Amino acid sequence: MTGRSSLLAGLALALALTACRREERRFSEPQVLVARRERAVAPPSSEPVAAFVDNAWSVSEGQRLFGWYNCAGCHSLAGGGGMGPPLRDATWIYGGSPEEIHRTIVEGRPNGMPEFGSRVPDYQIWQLVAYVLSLSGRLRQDVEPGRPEAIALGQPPAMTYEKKPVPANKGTHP
Amino acid sequence: MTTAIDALPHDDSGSRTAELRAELAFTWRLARGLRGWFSETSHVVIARRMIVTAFVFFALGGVQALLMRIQLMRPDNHFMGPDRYDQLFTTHGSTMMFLFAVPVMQAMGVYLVPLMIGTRSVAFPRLNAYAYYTYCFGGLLLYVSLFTNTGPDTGWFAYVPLSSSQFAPGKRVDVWSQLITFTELSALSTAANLIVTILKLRAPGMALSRMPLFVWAQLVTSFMVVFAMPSVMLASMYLAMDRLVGTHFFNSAVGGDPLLWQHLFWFFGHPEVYIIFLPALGMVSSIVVTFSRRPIVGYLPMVLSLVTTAFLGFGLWVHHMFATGLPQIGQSFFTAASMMIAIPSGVQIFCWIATLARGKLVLKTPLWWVVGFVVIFVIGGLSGVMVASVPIDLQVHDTFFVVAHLHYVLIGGAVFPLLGGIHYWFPKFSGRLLSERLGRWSFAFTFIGFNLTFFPMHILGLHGMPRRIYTYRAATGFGSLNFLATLGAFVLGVGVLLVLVNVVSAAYGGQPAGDDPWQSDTLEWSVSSPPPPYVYACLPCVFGRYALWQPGPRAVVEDMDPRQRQVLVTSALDAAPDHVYMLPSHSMWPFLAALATFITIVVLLFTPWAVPLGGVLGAICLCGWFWPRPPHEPLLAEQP
Amino acid sequence: MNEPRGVTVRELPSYAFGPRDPVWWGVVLLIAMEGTTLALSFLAYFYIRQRVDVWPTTTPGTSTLLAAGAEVLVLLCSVPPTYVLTRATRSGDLRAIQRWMLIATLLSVAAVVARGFELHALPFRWDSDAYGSVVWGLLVLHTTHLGLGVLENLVFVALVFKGPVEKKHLVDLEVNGFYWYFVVAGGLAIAAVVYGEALLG
Amino acid sequence: MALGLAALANACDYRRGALDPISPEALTIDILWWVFFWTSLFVLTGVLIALAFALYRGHARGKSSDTRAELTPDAALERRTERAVLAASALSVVILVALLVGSVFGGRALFRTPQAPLHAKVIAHQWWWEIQYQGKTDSDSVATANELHLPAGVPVDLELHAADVIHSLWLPNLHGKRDLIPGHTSHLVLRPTRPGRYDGHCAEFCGLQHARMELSVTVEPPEVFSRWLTEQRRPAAAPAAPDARRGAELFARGPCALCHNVVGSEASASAGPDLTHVASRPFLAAGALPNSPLNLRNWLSDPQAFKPGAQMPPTGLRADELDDLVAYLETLR
Repeated sequence: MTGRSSLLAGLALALALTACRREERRFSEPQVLVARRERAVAPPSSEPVAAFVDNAWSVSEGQRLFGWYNCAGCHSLAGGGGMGPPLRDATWIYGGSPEEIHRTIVEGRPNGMPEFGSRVPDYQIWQLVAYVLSLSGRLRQDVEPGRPEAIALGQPPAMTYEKKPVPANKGTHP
Repeated sequence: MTTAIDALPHDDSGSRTAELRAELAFTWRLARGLRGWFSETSHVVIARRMIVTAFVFFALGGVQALLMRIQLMRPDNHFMGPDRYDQLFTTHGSTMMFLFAVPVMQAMGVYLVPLMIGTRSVAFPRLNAYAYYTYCFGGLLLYVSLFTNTGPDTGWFAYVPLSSSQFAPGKRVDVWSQLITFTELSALSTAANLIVTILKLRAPGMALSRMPLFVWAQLVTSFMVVFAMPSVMLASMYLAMDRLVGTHFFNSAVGGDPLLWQHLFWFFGHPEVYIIFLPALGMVSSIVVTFSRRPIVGYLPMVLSLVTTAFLGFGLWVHHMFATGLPQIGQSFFTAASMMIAIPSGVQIFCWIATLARGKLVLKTPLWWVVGFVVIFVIGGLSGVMVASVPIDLQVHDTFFVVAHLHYVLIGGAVFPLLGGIHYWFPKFSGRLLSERLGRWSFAFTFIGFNLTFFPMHILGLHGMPRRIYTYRAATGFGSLNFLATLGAFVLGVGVLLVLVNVVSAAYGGQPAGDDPWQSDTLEWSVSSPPPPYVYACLPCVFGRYALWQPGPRAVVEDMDPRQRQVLVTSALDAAPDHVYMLPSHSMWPFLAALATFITIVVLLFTPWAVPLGGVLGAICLCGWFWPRPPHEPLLAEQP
Repeated sequence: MNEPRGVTVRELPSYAFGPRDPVWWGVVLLIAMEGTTLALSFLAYFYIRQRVDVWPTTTPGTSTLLAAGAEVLVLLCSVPPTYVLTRATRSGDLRAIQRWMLIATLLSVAAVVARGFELHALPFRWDSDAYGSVVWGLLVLHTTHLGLGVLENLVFVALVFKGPVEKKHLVDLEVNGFYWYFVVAGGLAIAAVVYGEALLG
Repeated sequence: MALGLAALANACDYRRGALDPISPEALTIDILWWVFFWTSLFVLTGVLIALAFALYRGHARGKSSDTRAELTPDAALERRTERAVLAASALSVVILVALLVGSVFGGRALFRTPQAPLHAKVIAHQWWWEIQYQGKTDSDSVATANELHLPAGVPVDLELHAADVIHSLWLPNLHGKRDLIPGHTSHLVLRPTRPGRYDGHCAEFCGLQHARMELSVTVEPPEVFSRWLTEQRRPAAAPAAPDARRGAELFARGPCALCHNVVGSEASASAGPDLTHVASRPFLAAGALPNSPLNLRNWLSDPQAFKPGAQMPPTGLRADELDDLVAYLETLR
């Protein structure tokens, strides 16, 4: 009985921790990264990765930064590729592990991928990594971003959705 | 418990009555044990649980309000950050609307309506239990989420696109949209239950024109629920689909529109206010009549006012959207409707004041709460007329002025009458009297604290303080009035705490109340306090609007079979006896069905595959719920 | 004035059909709620439509229309058996009830199957655009009504063939038929709006 | 109590928002508001007197006679009471209709649009305001952030857009508010009359930093306004001082230029506010801090301390780098 109830309690605790971690909104550099920078030693590598890829906010921020820092310019908005390689498939030129993606962003790669390490804070790079991982469906389902606003996923729209032109003084107050 | 004097066959001997009561007590006995606790379907028990649960949520919402007031006490306060604050004000609003106000009003209806109309139960006792458990699970979901940092944070109105997956990542808004599903399921079930109860189970002779005003208010409210709540259910379904499976209902890039959300939400959201507030008006009528010792002035205008309010209530949702820039002709229409809805409320206020003036007042605590209600509610109503005007609304919309207005209307218009109602009916619920002295103190604290908290907010709003901000700069000068408001909030908190102290101490050591401590007019005071599970030993017959004040002996329904859970079905308009209806016994299935709903909805937070899962679970529950169990009723002649 | 005397209920029946029955009122209210939801979905459909230039954004193809036509046909065919069934409940003829209950249930299952084909044949997805969303929204909503109808039918089939059939179940059976009419009406309205519009352009 | 509190609030040194109108639009609303206020006060007083009277009368009767309920009250008295209720109801209808007429006419006056010679575009972002004054050519156009300059006495047409979620533009001294909704374009026409500095705020809850989304409105004489506009059109000059030069280099090569734009420099991103004339603005980060070199430095070292959740990340610059950067930004006037 005690075994079962402690199992249940443990399960509940685990669920709660999962939820907390998933939902946390971190507005600045997480402790893990601060410690790493200050001690100038790398902790077990999975530590920073987990803090970002299990967090819906990080993935969502990564999605925003993907547009803001113009990653979309080469890889397209949904990561389908263009000038740069696509990010949605399983093929990785420089390795697809989180750490390798991180290094790719920080250091840049030959033939076009610029280095961002000197311009973008490390935690934002990790957020970008989290988003890139989500593109190929490698994140937990409950932290994956949903459909972004103002962008149609699925089949491309067959037409534009402009509103009918409204005469100048009809409808809204001029 | 069974020694009370209630409506008895007037020519029967005592021994016959005792025998009858013993049989009824056996037939209607409550379920026992832990399993029994989950299978109980007695409306008295369920409604009591629901009232207690609703007040627990009220307390939680109140604590959230105090925390927010502490944060706003001074400019640039660091008591909490925006993330926490957003979760708190969203949960506060959702709790007060969905987990307190609507359920508590319905619960009062579920408890009192069968008693007032002279029947033994609600029409669908199992549905009633289901409604309670879904409501409970919904609240549980919200609060477990809040404590695991998954509290919704986009406001109780969850405007898209702020609540879309792009701007609200994670599961916070999904929790909110499924909370809606829970509370709507519960509210809709209860509304249907109350409507059928009121229309079909009234005591013989209680024609619609003889119904107590509280019952009228519950009837009208329930109809509003039936037509208003589907709107928010649809809206939250669209929102959940946009977030979960990527539909585009609100995505303006491919033909959707964020304003569609606002239309759907407010088409529910405004009637919601009246859904909360009409039952409260019913309580006020009950209290006023009893403590004035006379019939209400203008019964018919009172009823018509309720009905008019219900109709008009559906015609003014756009006044929440004046700032979105809809066409002006339409705006004028909604301004007119929003102002005209003040008329039925005004008529009722005048009728109550006239009744008080022509009555023989007994100034007990419940009546003080009604006095507080009139003062506060009139102020709230008048500021409501202000915000109905488009130009004024454009200034004060989404400012602290509106915060003040809505609290004047909802606390003044619903919580004060409700607390009055609790003071009034507590003797019936528990068999014990509340302390008059504590009652008056709690009223004084609540009344003063309330005005201290919310009146300054009118001024803050006019001077430029928007709503839903977690802090403000010192240079704005908002600090002093905010400090006053925070002070008031604590006074208000003390007032509510005193009510709690009063209730708890009375429940354990209050004076015995007897059946009818206030010499009231309605039937619930003719049964013992608290009422036995079968409520009436013999169902009463009704010959006037004020049943217990009618002179002469009381008539009852004779020869119902005490060995079966029987109620009498009467015709909808004039309550002529029609047939005898058998109620089901207690059952575990409502709880299991609610559990199945809970599981389905929690899984639905994560994957649409919950829908087929829900179908299977639902099918199992449906079979269990409706499958006949011995002893059978009369069977069809030719059986396989 | 006569002194009020008690009321005697010994002669009263233990069940009644139609508006005299509480369950009938319950189902009417259920229909009111689901009907309001459906009506609001239609309003959402027209709201979205008036904001968009070309409507529908994707015209349903032949296979879709065939599946939708089959759906409408099945729904229409299910009306007469339901009517006969409700008549049989009033007369209490168990044989007839069993027979027509079975037929009505088979037709309701067929309606679900046809709906499956219809959804499968739609040339657009729910996440294509707002038109896709609102049409799928309508159809899925109605499919839940259909599903509920089928579930109830199945429970009743089990009951009339297996269980002890009480007299009050006749009332429930009649009410169940009443709900089915609502499901059929909803299906026809959706077909008229979605495909009628598409066909007429 | 109402009056007392209002008087108290007015006595304080206080900004008075909607009650300090400086445009015909805000004045219309202000007048209408006071009409409603005095009418409401009249009604409230009436109801309170009636209530007090009822309690007094009823209480007196309750003490004097027996407490049994009276089922059939005196018919004549009853009729009189009903007539009083009817009269009160009729009076409320009359009052409400009067208020309705006033409100409708007020609304008409509010949106009677003059030809607006000046156009400006307001784009709301999470959580700042982008303002564009369009000129004849692109180089004529001016982009600024969180500050709106308006010439006194000249009608101005604000074209409103939302870049992400719904916001609402509220300039209490100048007009009511108008929502900015993605997918919708709306307009607000203003006629400011009295020069001065006024506050604006986002009024629709728009996420974490809804509280810090202020807009500074400066109404100034037309000639001052056009001088300001000419100033704003000037691209940023390359700085002369060595620290500012280092700062400019840092700005262009470091993190800043990924989001910000400074006309006349290499930085040309559009995600964050345009910083071409940042040093001339009254406050930083949409009202989070007053604009001063010290505040600017603090802000740059850790924006999240002042505006948690804002989309400006900590720059992670060294102290000397921060000094250089501030020196550069202070040249952007």
